[in-house]
Amino acid sequence: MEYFALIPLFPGASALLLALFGQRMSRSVVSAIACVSVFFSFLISVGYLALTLGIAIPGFGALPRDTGSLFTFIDAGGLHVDMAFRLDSLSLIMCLVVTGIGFLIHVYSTGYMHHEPDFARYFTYLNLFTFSMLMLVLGANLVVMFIGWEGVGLCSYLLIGFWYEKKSASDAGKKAFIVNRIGDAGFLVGLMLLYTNFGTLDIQSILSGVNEGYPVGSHLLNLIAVCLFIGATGKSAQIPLYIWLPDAMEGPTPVSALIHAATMVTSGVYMIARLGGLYSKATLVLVLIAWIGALTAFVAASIGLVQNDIKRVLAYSTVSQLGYMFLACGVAAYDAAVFHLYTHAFFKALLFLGAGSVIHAMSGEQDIRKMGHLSKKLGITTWTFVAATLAITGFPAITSGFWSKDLILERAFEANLWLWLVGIVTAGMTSFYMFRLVFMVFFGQSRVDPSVHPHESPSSMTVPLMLLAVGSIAAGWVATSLRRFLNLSILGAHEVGGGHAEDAHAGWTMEQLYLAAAAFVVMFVGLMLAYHLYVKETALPQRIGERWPRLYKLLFNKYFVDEIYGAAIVGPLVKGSDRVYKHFDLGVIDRTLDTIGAGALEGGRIVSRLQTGNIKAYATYILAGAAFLTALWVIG
Amino acid sequence: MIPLSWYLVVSAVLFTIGVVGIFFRRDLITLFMCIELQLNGVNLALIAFSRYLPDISGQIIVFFVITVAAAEAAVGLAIMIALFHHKEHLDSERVNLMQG
Amino acid sequence: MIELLIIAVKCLVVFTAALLGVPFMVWFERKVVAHMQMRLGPMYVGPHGVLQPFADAIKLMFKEDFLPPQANKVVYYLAPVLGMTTAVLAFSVIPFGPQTNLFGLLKEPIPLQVTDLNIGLLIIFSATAMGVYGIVLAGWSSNSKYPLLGALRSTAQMASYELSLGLSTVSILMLAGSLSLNEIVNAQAGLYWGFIPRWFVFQSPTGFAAFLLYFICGVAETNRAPFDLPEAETELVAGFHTEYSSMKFAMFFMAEYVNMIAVSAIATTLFLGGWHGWGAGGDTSYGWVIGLGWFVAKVISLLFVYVWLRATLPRLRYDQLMAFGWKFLFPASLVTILATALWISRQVS
Amino acid sequence: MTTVFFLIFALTAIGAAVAMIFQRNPVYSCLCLVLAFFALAGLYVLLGAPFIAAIQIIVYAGAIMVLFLFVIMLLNLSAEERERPKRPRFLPFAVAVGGLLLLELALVFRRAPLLGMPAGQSETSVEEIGLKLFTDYIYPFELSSVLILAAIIGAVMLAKRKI
Repeated sequence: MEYFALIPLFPGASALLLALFGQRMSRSVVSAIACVSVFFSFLISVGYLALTLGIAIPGFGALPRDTGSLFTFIDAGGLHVDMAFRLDSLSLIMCLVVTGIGFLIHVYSTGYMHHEPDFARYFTYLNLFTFSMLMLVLGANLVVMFIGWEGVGLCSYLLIGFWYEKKSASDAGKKAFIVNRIGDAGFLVGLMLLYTNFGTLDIQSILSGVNEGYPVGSHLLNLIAVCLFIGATGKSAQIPLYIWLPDAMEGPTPVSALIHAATMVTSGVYMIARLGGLYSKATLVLVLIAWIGALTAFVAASIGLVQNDIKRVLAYSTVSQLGYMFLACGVAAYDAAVFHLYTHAFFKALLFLGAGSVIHAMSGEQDIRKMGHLSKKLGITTWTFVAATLAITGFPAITSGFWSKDLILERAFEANLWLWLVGIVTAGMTSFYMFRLVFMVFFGQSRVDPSVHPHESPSSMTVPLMLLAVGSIAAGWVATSLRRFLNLSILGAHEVGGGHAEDAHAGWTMEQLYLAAAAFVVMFVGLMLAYHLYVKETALPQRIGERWPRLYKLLFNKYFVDEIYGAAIVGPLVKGSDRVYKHFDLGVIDRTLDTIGAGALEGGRIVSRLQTGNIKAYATYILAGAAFLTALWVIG
Repeated sequence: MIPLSWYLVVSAVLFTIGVVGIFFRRDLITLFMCIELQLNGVNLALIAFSRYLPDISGQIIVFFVITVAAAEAAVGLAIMIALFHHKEHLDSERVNLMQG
Repeated sequence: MIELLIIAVKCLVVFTAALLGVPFMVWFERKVVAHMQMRLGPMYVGPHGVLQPFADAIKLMFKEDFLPPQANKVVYYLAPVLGMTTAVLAFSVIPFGPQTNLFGLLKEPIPLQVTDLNIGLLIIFSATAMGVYGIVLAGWSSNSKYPLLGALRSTAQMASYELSLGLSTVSILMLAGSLSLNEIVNAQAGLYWGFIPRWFVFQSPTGFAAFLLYFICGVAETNRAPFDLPEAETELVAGFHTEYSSMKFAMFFMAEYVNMIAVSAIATTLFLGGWHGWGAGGDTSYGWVIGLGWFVAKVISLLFVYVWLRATLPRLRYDQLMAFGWKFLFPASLVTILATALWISRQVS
Repeated sequence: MTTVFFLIFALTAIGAAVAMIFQRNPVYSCLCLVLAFFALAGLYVLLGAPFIAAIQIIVYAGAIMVLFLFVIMLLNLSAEERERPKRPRFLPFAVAVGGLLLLELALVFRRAPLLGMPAGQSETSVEEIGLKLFTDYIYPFELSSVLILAAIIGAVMLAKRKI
């Protein structure tokens, strides 16, 4: 019995239950069902983790574990797809992140969404998302993974547009959905290429096929890899498809925390890590991934410098951090990428939830210029938020972000100096805008509207904050063993013990120390700069903005990317579609169909003259037919 | 001894008379009678075959044909009565309610 | 050749007998009804008026033969002939007595039956079924309102009662296992415990019910009281034969009485053991006389019941008649069949 | 002897059938058809099927045709209306197709093997038919009862103006 097949089942069943009967349940029942189902999944994941750590639990065996075919999902021609799950170290870590953080966010949501009238619908979507994400993570073949991939996209759309009465929210939902579709098209093409060349979509078979039959740098692998990567850029908000993520902040804040920070947006990274064996041989694409990651990290961070909406800053920081992960993927440091994914899940979830707490306290206000000095009123929120900020900025030694980000920079340095340079500059900018946020929201002078009376959030919100704060700090302490554990899956068992997995064990080299020091210096500079600008001399930022108005405008307007897309892609597309609609749809398709319809009508009118209603006419037809048939028989 | 074909010829002639009658006559009752005549033409062929093959099944089929004809007559005449109440005539060429 | 001659003679004898039965029946009816009504009935023509029917016949023959002006001539003439023919037809298959060589007149014994067909009963039904044509055509061809209404009534009535009539005889078929009237009669030979005859009336518990049903239907089929709706004087003048006069009327009149005799004869054959009775002559040379005697006696008893009914019961209303036929007789005869089947299956097992 | 009877019955049947379609008066048509049915019953007897012959007379002549006659009288249908010009729209077609059909049937029968009457074949008894009907043809038999029930209900529904 493979109990881990139950992991996606619990949230799925819960989603079904809530979808069917949620409207008639009380809020406490809805939240209980939603939270408990995810918690069960988390417990099972923990059970498997415990097993892996050497604690035997009856019924749980060693990793990796395959369910085999639960049932045949598709059997058409040569295509045979089973519903099958695979649990190895990589997917186990992902499961833990999704269910663990997911559970905390569910609990948080019960407090945050308490006044929401459509309570059951929200939790239906949230559970459905958890289910889809777990399908994505656990899928033993790419079709199951793709189901989850599309499922999380759907849930993302539904949750961004949760307040669909608001036009900006429904627009943002549509934007996310459409942009994701573009990426998914690439992903699908990749799947088809894989199927035509490997004859299967089972991940393990593909990886062993790649391992045996293809040289490093093979064109086919490059092609497949780039197609799948296009899917990843859509899902994980990388250049050029990152534009939907900042807008996704229109959804409820816990959704932003779960979907658009901790889990779904990392699925691209997960996918590349899962297919690491394939990507390692697609050398050309790796370089592309590395540069796109680095560029995304830089661009997003630079935009984040000047944003004033608390959630938008966090959104750009998410994009930026995802860029780091792709940078790591690009230098084939999949373990580092997933490690950063893992730590990032804690502190970014925490940041969003903290922001949610702030927004909750400010009665919906999101502009940081109208905040300040909230540390007095929101003690727990402040300190947890600061902890998360330290983690994301990579405060040395004690925070989880330090370990993961440092690892990425170190790998980047090994691969390419320029990549490292971009990364380190981005780290500085991250430090600056994050501390800018902290100082503007929690410290300095209060700019709060007198009519607003901030108050600390209920315990259902603060408890998850505190738990996540602990995680944000402590999650990095297991770096070495975690990476070794991850490499079991990513590199395959035979490679563990050699290569990079070993060096962390061997202690710090001088080079690593220098790199860490450089990162710290950059972070510290960012911190001090933020302190100076937003606590000491608060008028200065204004002047800087006026000093370089063009740069400020460029950054503030996010490099005008939306406008460029609008002018370059959306506009022509709309115009072209309109033209196609007018000329092709109306002119060709509609006219063809109209002609066919009119022809049928006219034909019917002609034929219906045969239907005279006169019995004798009918008898004539019958008789003629009988005579004809008899004649045929006589002649034949 | 009478050969089978004699019976078949009579059968065919009766059937054909029924067919011609359908075109020749106008009122529905007579048309209906022509149909009965056609049925009987077929019945004769069936009985003749049943005798000459020999296979009793032919007679059974005729038995069923007569049964069905009785049912058909009941319903058909009921329709005609209803139609007559509605139209005051039974002229087949003036009854074209089903005209397309 | 001799066979053909014998058949011809038989036909002639039966036909004459049937026709001669009519005047007797007319006289019998008038006398019985009269006595039941405390009257004397015809007394002047012949002793106790026995010759009265012949006087009536002579009167009818000399009456004006009237043809209604708008009448449909061919059919008008055809109708009474049809009625008479179908009435007599039934006698062609009824066995009147055992085989005989007529006191040694013939070398081979002949059956006292015109012909013994193995579908004899069906022939009778055919004749009954055709009987309706005479009435219908008479009513229609007179081109007159009352006859037409009378004819329509009688068509509906006869078609309705014919069903129950046929069904009531099915139990006899099941008991006898044959459609041949000769075999049916033979199946009723003998006595139970030396004194109860093995007639079908006594052979099964359902026999008597079937007999009653048959006789009621028979009365209705012959349009006799209390089912004489087609000729209800008070409503339809004289029904379908209102416009008929003289010999043509006489033929309808005769047909009705022949039909009564036929129904009684069939009932005798099917239910009352035909010519079997106590102390029939067996193989003796005069046995056929006794058998014939039994047969005639039974028929006359049934005819007496006919007259008795007429003298006793009032006429039914038309809707009562239909309701009685469809809602009582029809289901009852079905139940009788079912009961007979159960009875037979119990006997067999 | 049989041949004579055959000729009598066959010619009567055909003659009555022809008369039926040429009679203007529906009552005469009906009577002609009855006559044709009688002749056919005679043919059935010649073919050794007395049971079917009896059924033919009882059901066809005695019930179905009476029903026809009944309806004709009930609706008081006289001869076809004479004032309307007779438009033999279908008459040429009728003759052509009828002739064609007859020709075709003749061809077919000419091709059929000329079976002689099998020797020693007596007429079919009612018992045989009954056995066959209640064994091999039991399902059609039961089905026909359903058909008749449906016909009864249908006829009542149609003919009654108010249930």
